[in-house]
Amino acid sequence: MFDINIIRKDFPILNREVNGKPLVYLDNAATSQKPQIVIDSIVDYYSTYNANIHRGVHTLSQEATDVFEIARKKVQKHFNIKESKEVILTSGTTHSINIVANGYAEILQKGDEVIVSAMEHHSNIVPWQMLCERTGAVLKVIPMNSEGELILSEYEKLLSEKTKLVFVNHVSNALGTINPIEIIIEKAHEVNAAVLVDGAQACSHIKVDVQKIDVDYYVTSAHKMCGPTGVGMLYGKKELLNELQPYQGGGEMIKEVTFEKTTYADLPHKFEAGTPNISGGIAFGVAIDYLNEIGFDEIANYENELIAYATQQLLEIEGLKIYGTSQYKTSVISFNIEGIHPYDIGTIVDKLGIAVRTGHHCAQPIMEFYKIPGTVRASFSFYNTKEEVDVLVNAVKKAKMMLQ
Amino acid sequence: MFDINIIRKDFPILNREVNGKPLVYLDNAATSQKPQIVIDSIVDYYSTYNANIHRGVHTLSQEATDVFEIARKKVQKHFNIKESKEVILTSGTTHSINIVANGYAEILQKGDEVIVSAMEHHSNIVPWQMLCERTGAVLKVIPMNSEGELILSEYEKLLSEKTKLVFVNHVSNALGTINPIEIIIEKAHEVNAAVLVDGAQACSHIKVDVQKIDVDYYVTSAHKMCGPTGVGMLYGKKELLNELQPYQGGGEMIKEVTFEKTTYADLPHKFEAGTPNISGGIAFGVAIDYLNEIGFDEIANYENELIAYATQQLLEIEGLKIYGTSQYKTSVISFNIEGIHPYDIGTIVDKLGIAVRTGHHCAQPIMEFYKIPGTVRASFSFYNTKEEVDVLVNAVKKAKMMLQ
Amino acid sequence: MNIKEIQEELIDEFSMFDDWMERYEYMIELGKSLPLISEEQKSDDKLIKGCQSKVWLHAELNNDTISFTADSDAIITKGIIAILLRVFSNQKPEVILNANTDFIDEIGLKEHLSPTRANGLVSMIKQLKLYALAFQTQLNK
Amino acid sequence: MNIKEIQEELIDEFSMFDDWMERYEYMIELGKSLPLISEEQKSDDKLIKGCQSKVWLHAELNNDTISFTADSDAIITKGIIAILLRVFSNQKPEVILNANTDFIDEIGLKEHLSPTRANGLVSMIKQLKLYALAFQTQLNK
Ligand SMILES: Cc1ncc(COP(=O)(O)O)c(C=O)c1O
Ligand SMILES: Cc1ncc(COP(=O)(O)O)c(C=O)c1O
Repeated sequence: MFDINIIRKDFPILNREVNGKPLVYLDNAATSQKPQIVIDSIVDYYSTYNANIHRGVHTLSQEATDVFEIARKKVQKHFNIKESKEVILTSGTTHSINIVANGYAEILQKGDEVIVSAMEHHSNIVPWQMLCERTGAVLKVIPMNSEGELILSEYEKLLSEKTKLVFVNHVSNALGTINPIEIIIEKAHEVNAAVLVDGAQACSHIKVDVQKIDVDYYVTSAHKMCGPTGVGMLYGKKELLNELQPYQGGGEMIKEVTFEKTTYADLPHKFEAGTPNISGGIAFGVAIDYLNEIGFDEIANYENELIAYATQQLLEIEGLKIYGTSQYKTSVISFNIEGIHPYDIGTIVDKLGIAVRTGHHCAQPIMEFYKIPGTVRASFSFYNTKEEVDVLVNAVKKAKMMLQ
Repeated sequence: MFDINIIRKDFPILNREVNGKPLVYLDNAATSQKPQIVIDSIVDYYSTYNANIHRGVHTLSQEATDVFEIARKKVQKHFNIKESKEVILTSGTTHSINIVANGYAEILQKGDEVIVSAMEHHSNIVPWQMLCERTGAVLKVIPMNSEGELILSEYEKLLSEKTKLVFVNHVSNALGTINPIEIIIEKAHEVNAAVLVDGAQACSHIKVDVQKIDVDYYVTSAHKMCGPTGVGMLYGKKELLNELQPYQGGGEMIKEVTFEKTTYADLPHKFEAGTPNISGGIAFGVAIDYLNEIGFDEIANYENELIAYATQQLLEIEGLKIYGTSQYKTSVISFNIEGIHPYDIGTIVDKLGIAVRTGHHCAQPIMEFYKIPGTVRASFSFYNTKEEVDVLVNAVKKAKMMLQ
Repeated sequence: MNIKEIQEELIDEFSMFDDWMERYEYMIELGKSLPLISEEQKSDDKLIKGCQSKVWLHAELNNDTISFTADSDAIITKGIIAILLRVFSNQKPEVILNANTDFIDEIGLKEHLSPTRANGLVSMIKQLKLYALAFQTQLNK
Repeated sequence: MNIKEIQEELIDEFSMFDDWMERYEYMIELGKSLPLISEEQKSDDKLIKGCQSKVWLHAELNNDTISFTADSDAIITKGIIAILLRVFSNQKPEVILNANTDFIDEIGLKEHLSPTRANGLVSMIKQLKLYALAFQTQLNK
């Protein structure tokens, strides 16, 4: 059963005060907090079986390797990935996307087209711009409407024989929109384009079945899923990953090295050069277990109620406008109050113990679309409460009073 | 004062048993163990001020940013780096080297030459091979002698107007040799070539002053310096780093993003795309403090005595041959016993609680040079003891008896 | 009043407030009275980097003192600028260069002083001092 | 003896030893008696990947059973191979395919059974079974 009081006890940081007030952490889209069990797994690793992994004959190395590879299997299972070698453990979403973008440098031809959505995080824009510069491929943009939804009819017009890749986020970090990735994937496959879905914002709210949605690449970061910083996932279909050139050269990713010729290792190692974030990978696995123990259905139910309540309460404030009003949304509320700069609101509510994010949220094209300098973004998690929503709403009212 | 008994208490893992015997950890060249204070800093971060850094207005984000940036300053001070923006926090040595190698893709011309040493780790070979493939530059190799020392007269012959880059490790992970990097740098600068020094093996033993040795790029991993996995450093001279194209695209590393044009952020952010390993960076700073508190002179004195003793004791075993016999060495002893495969020795001594590494140590060209399948490598740290050396020597003798 | 006295005056004024809200409200008031930079001077080269809000800063030499005008699109930032300008505007370059900024801590705005803070207070101070340096060089020619 | 009986026999033999040293010494002895693969068959296509030591494995069909020969440059690995071959060699393909490998755990060599272990025991078993599958397909034609 979902008991918020028990859950909150799992997160040591929630006991903390900020500026003399109890912390109200509503910056979950930037990074999630970590339950004790995840923290403990890191301590346990460093205190009892820390060793470099793979190729080590000694017991410690064997234990660390086994636990690390079990973590890979947990990731595999969670996303219903066919084979564990299709799970590349990276240092985060950004790294994952760059591996794929670099992989296509030798595949794309001048004049090929790649499609991005209008509501991407910079991490899912810049690597592709760099790729286009390197290859002469052309970047096309799926436009969005004022609700913050992709216009699928326009997307279909962009698709053609020339399209080689489509990359789109599953959930927008700046708007909260859940994109219709199944349709996007289906349409892309009709012209034989591969699709990369950036799941950084989705994975703490939605359990993804990569085989069911038939996505070609799916990427995410552990730190947004109750896991540690510095680790993430790249899922890719085996046949596709095998075709990509490696991104980083180094230890682990080779079969044989001579100065004349080097051959690369098989998946997943081909993309895992160097000593990985071992403690991070292990703790990522623990975080996934933790979330599944709570249950993604329970999480979604609880969060949806919370966000509905918060939306309703916030909209009662005069002059407050929410950006991202699709009916398909997760736990992000991005807003502004007329005549007030988001930075000012963020500063005042922080004084009241509330952590929200302000600014462009690494999604400048969205801000340009709405012609605003940024927004205040409150992003919710399953460990937040209605009482916290009330604290936020009161704080925003107070800020409005002070600032107008 | 250097008191080994007090120091050993700092490392919780040293209490552990392996196969019923007290752990004797002699795989320090693969990764070091972590003192409690480093582990605590990770716990403290996740339990009290975990937040995504940079651009966050709220208190938690501000605290995390401050501590992360203080860690950068600690790295800066430790290596005597001129400006903190010359410190790029990466996910490890391998990542650091790849940033530089990729950076030169737009700079090198066909026919330019780059020089590598014969005793590099794969991480300092493969990225350059990939670069040469991309640019048409030519890879030259500084040969070594049978003691495991680079032949400097040959190096000088390789240098010419065509030489653009030289990359060499400070200490060889497979042999322990300390390379004469000052001379290598000086000679390279005479032909205006830049030098990258791979300090992964050196930094836990030697305190490096990058300005004094006038190195152009210096890289290392935290996990070999009592710090956590998944974080490392790239130092580069500002003027040089400014010329390199960015490696990863994403959040943090941009100034402005539109779909038409993206401009990159200033150093260090240009090379730090995405959410970094925040806890890792912070703990790296703590590890550096810890090492400095013990003192690098004290560490070197103690370790040198230890390795001299171990060398002498091991050489008393008949048929045992040490690879890497330069007088300039740190805490690595690579050896074989005539007629016995290193894997067999590693397996037997593991049964006796001893962690050594066996195999090619990610340095296949060295194994090819000596025409051996690999070595047994015992690598020492300041928390090892003479008693542990005795345990190792006895175990090797026992293994020899069983295996011959 | 010399620069030290202005700082003391500010510390005095802010010491009357019991809590952060009153302090911020006063700062916001000060922001509203900021001597505004003219619209045509709000060009990109007057923009200070490293701020989440936009900050324009303009400087002019009047005889041997520098007068600053500035603006921001965020009101709290404007308040901070107003405080800075009250201290630094109409001072001689060398006075500006030698001034320290401990008073910001003393008036209870320490949280804005972190070099990593997105409001760019530290960048602003740096920029003020850069102007002072430039004009000093010019005067000494 | 059928494959189950051979496994029982091995478990019996190893159960006589009190500690790992005796077990390893016996395994090394077994390794020395390994029916060696001929030198010309130690080609790269006979090499099993994923081992720190080199392992060559060769298979031949004799009537309806498969006989394996093998070698390694490491003696402990040879011992493991010897044990495997005693169980798997001269068996019918379907017997090999259906055999489980729990006996390795029971004779006290569990530590070698991890899929990530650099000795490649798991790769070896996989390769044995691949051969069995190939020959089975051939026989069924
Ligand atoms: C000399 C040397 N270079 C590079 C590396 C690679 O370091 P990492 O695996 O931390 O990226 C190592 C680590 O084994 C090393 O010893
Ligand atoms: C939608 C989206 N994509 C990508 C990223 C980048 O993730 P990371 O910074 O962990 O690499 C984020 C994180 O802010 C995100 O929200």
